[in-house]
Amino acid sequence: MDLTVNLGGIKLKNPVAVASGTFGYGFEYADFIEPERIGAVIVKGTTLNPRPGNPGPRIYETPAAMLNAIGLENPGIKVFLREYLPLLRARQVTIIANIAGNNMEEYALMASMLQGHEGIAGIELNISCPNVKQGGIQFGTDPDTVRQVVAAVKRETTLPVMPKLSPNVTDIVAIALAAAEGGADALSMINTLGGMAIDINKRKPVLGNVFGGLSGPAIKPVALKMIYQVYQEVHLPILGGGGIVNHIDALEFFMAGATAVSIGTGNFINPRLALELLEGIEKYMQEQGFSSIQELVGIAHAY
Amino acid sequence: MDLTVNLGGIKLKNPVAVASGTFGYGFEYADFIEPERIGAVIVKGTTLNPRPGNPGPRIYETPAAMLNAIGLENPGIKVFLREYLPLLRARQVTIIANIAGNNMEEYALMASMLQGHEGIAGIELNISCPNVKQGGIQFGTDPDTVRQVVAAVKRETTLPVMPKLSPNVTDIVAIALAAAEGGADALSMINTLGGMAIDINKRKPVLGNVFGGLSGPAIKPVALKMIYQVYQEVHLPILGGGGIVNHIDALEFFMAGATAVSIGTGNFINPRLALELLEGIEKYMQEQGFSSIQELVGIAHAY
Amino acid sequence: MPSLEKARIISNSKQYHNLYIMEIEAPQTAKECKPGQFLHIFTSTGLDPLLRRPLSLYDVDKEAARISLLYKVVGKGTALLAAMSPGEYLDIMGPLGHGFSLPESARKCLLVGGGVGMAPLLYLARVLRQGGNELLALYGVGTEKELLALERLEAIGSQVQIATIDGSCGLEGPLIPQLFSEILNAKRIEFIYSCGPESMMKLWQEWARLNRIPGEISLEEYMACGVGACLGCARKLKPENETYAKICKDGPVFSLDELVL
Amino acid sequence: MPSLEKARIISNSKQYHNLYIMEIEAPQTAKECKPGQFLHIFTSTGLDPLLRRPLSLYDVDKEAARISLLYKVVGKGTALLAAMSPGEYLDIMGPLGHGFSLPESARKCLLVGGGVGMAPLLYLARVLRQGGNELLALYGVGTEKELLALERLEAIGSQVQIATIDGSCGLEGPLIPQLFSEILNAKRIEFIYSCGPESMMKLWQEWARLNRIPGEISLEEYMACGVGACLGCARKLKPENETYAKICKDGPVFSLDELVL
Ligand SMILES: Cc1cc2nc3c(=O)[nH]c(=O)nc-3n(C[C@H](O)[C@H](O)[C@H](O)COP(=O)(O)OP(=O)(O)OC[C@H]3O[C@@H](n4cnc5c(N)ncnc54)[C@H](O)[C@@H]3O)c2cc1C
Ligand SMILES: Cc1cc2nc3c(=O)[nH]c(=O)nc-3n(C[C@H](O)[C@H](O)[C@H](O)COP(=O)(O)OP(=O)(O)OC[C@H]3O[C@@H](n4cnc5c(N)ncnc54)[C@H](O)[C@@H]3O)c2cc1C
Ligand SMILES: Cc1cc2nc3c(=O)[nH]c(=O)nc-3n(C[C@H](O)[C@H](O)[C@H](O)COP(=O)(O)O)c2cc1C
Ligand SMILES: Cc1cc2nc3c(=O)[nH]c(=O)nc-3n(C[C@H](O)[C@H](O)[C@H](O)COP(=O)(O)O)c2cc1C
Ligand code: FES
Ligand code: FES
Repeated sequence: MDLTVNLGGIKLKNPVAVASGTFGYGFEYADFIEPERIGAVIVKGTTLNPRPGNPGPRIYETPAAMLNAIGLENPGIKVFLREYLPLLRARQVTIIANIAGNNMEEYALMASMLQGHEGIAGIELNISCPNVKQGGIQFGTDPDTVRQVVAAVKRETTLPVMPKLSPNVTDIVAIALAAAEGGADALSMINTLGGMAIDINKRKPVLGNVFGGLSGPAIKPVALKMIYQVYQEVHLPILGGGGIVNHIDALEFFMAGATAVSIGTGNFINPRLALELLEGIEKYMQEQGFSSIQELVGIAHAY
Repeated sequence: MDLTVNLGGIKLKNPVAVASGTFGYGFEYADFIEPERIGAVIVKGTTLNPRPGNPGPRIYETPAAMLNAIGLENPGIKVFLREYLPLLRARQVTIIANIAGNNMEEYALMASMLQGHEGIAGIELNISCPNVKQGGIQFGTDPDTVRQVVAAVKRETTLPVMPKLSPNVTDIVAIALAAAEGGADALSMINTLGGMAIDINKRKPVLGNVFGGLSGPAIKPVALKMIYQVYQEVHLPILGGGGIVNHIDALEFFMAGATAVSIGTGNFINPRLALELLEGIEKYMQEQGFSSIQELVGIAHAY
Repeated sequence: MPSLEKARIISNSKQYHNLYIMEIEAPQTAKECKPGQFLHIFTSTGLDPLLRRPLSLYDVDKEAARISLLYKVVGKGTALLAAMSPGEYLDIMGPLGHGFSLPESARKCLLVGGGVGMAPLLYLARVLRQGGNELLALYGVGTEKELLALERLEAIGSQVQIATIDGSCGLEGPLIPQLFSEILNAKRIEFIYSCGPESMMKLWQEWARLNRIPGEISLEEYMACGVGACLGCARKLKPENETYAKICKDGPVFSLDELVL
Repeated sequence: MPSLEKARIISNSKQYHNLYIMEIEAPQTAKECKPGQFLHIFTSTGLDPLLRRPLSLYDVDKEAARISLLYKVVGKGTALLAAMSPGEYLDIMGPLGHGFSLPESARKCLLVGGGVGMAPLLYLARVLRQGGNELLALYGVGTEKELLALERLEAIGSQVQIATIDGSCGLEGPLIPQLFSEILNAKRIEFIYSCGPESMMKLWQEWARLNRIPGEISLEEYMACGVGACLGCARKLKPENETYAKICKDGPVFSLDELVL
């Protein structure tokens, strides 16, 4: 059975990735799952300079979901390249870097800094982080800006570039088309939905950052719709995710049009989920007579 | 304790309403709850002409939520006025009509048809229904259109007008401001999020209409954020809802900035929820020393 | 009048594989029950699963204020139901819907129940017998052990004919008219009631039409409100109809001649 | 090495009001446990509640491969835990986190546990006693019946002094240093371990600082991953720090001098 996928030039040994920010730098969960067996580990969002992140509380559970406002805590791209990348490379983990800039120049600069480093399979462009004041989501909500930032990054790198789209937009297809025009090799969909919670005892917002990003099973229907819509209009492979917690969820994403899937919040529930998902997908394919994962992609459009 | 609220001219005996489309025409649940005791019954969305609605399946459960694609099945505004309104009026139910047009003219025409009918406390303008091909959501995603449709309706009626906003937009504040400019008396927030589900056995979308609207607890964080944002920028009272299933949820909405709350999907779980919620709110107010519900509105902004 | 009630669970146990019978004590609800109606049940311990689940009245003892449910575990909601213990309380809403019609004078009735489709037919059988009707029940399941309603059907005084897919009891094969042509020809059936897979009921509808026998069947759709408020459980009964019936309120029982399966 | 395990529940019962003790059999996990670490537990029967819940190791019997948990029902997750029965399996992940440090040579240790804050201190007491340390445990609760760990503490050979808010046992009042000044002056405490409400621990931190006694305390934050991957359980240990500690990985136990409460 063929489980490898080509995500616009990003070669994955299998179609199940773990999403940025939910799997640290690949080793935090190493007691529970071998990171090199996962289709791809998308590392925590990296910025040019180190960021301390937001004051707490940073996370909060909501019905079938969670809010997070980490605020892109990370040690900066230099530390990533110097300290984390070699460890991951040594263990032959398929690594996708995730970068977020404060402006176009920072995106471009980071892309050029990643260039030439062995072991990075591709770049996920975080233009959709709802939890930082500067950078992040405002890059992902205007088609012109999306096109420009993707193009700016593409100019600096030969690595496949995959912008990560925000669901907090009126017209996801317009954003996806702009990303394609900018030269995107693939699309990552979706990042978190904007949300918040209020502590009625303290009579104030729960999160230190007031607003946060909603992830987990609750958002799955939103993710599926956006992927389904984009699959029909944009000819780019999609890394689909949002609320996946079992292989049936994953199959929904493939059928909606995702070439590969990513697990975020699901890792917190079950750190071995990526591998269990894979088993479930293989079993389904065997039983239903599919020989390549590609045959499943977008199959729900054919009805 | 003062539980009455004034929602931009819509006078409610208490701040808990039941949301359009989830409570029929007010009598379907009458064996379980007295509709006249509810703050307001917002009746099923009404169109100018009768509509059969979408083919099934029309609903589907998702994690802590449900999808619906009813497609505005309704007998048309004339039947509403002739058959349902008198029954509701006779029982002194506080009624808010909910109207959806195929174009501006239809909205205006329906507003003029409602004019002068005793017993209607206000009009909720459905400019956010995701489940119909024409009309509905496209009126709610562009600020100019929102301003125009609200203005067109206002010209035809002396009743308070409350547009119901769609969360499927990049900038909810811009939409709310446009509604205010158009002359809205209050805002209803939020309608359902766009979503879908796929039946992996049939390998096709579950819903007959492919896409549907996501409602229920899962969407509460999204609703709270949008209400919180709009409360800060727009000086109109807000009818807040989205995922409310208990009085703690309701208190979150008041604290975020809602003047009154609406229950949608929650009615399906507990048909008596509107009254139980009210009890819970009263108890909280007593214990915490609030004498009017107004004191709670927006309190989370003061932290 | 239907009501909301917290019904005490008397017993709840696995009968075979994924088939369970639960008995509850529901004073307010039991006295209102009619065959073919259903209860709308909150099974969750959180907000997932979220909605109530409809289950038919399998059996009702109005004197004892008890209701029995026969259910098959197919997903989250029924699995949670199966995990409940005697002494716990079940959040029920009902009885809901429009049940089977009962004849004014005694008739020869045919009951055709496939699998858990027998659930609404047992209580119907009980009430029909109380009305002096003569009953023939055709009961089709996969294997003998699934014949949970058999004893009660016989005790009620219904004649029962069985079909099992694996031939472990009665005739071997699916519950289709051909399999029972002998006994059907012998009896002069005046009315047919059926519940089960739609593909099966379709064959019986054709049979009834051929033999000019009126009848009723019970349908299912995914439900939210259960009372006609959400318009979710819509179903076009005939392709040419303009409007959609609501299974929860206009049904779940429909007359055979008002619908095309 | 921590692991994922389905641990069989041996017992799970209400001790008083909303306080429960559960004992589980967890062969893989038990042998790795150190005092102060925690288990990350999936309590849900669906997707709400969604995330695992952290609970301290209350007691561990490595020979029998058993772990005890002491927990207070405060919300959905703990309520579901309380509803579980012996024989069922609990989905645990652990042991996680950085536990209490154990002295190289025997010391006079003070344990200060407020309410369920005693949970991580009992197993610590057991291990400290095995190392020959002398223990004084100050145990503060609302009322006598909440003193669940008392018997075990005494059996382990710890001296125990009690404070109850309602005066039903021991001294009357909150668990603050002033209340125990006599015995504290008599003993020459060399190290303090504490867990409980932060307002309480703050007072003990001040006391320790005044008396130049080193110590450690266990902190809580809402957690998602439990292993340092999500950066959710962040806490600035001192206002002047640039970075945030992660309670799950850098803690839950921290040295008293590295943080300002
Ligand atoms: C009026 C009525 C009476 C019923 N009586 C009985 C009964 O007596 N005994 C019994 O075992 N079952 C009965 N059913 C079916 C029962 O309601 C479903 O099996 C149950 O709701 C499934 O819930 P779940 O959470 O276990 O499964 P889910 O996880 O919700 O779904 C599992 C599968 O069941 C399907 N399903 C879910 N709800 C329904 C539904 N309402 N109708 C049809 N399919 C559904 C789903 O699409 C899915 O394929 C009845 C249904 C209706 C509408
Ligand atoms: C390392 C660690 C060890 C712990 N050990 C124990 C223990 O041994 N016994 C025990 O009874 N409790 C312990 N707790 C606290 C326990 O994790 C929470 O009480 C529990 O997660 C609440 O879950 P719930 O679903 O019942 O409540 P929820 O419905 O989630 O929330 C109820 C209340 O508890 C708060 N809460 C939820 N999770 C946490 C958390 N992780 N930390 C602090 N507050 C929280 C919520 O904000 C809310 O106010 C520990 C916490 C941590 C971080
Ligand atoms: C705690 C947390 C941290 C996250 N950090 C990042 C990040 O740094 N960069 C990024 O692009 N996405 C980040 N995300 C978004 C996830 O990668 C993922 O897109 C989102 O959670 C939706 O998927 P899920 O529902 O499977 O979690 C984060 C999500 C969570 C829950
Ligand atoms: C079955 C169903 C039908 C609905 N029909 C309408 C409608 O006709 N008009 C409308 O404005 N909103 C309609 N809505 C949206 C609800 O009024 C409400 O705004 C939404 O469900 C969010 O609230 P909730 O999460 O409490 O359900 C419908 C929702 C559901 C679930
Ligand atoms: S379930 Fe709501 S109308 Fe039938
Ligand atoms: S809970 Fe994820 S970093 Fe601590």
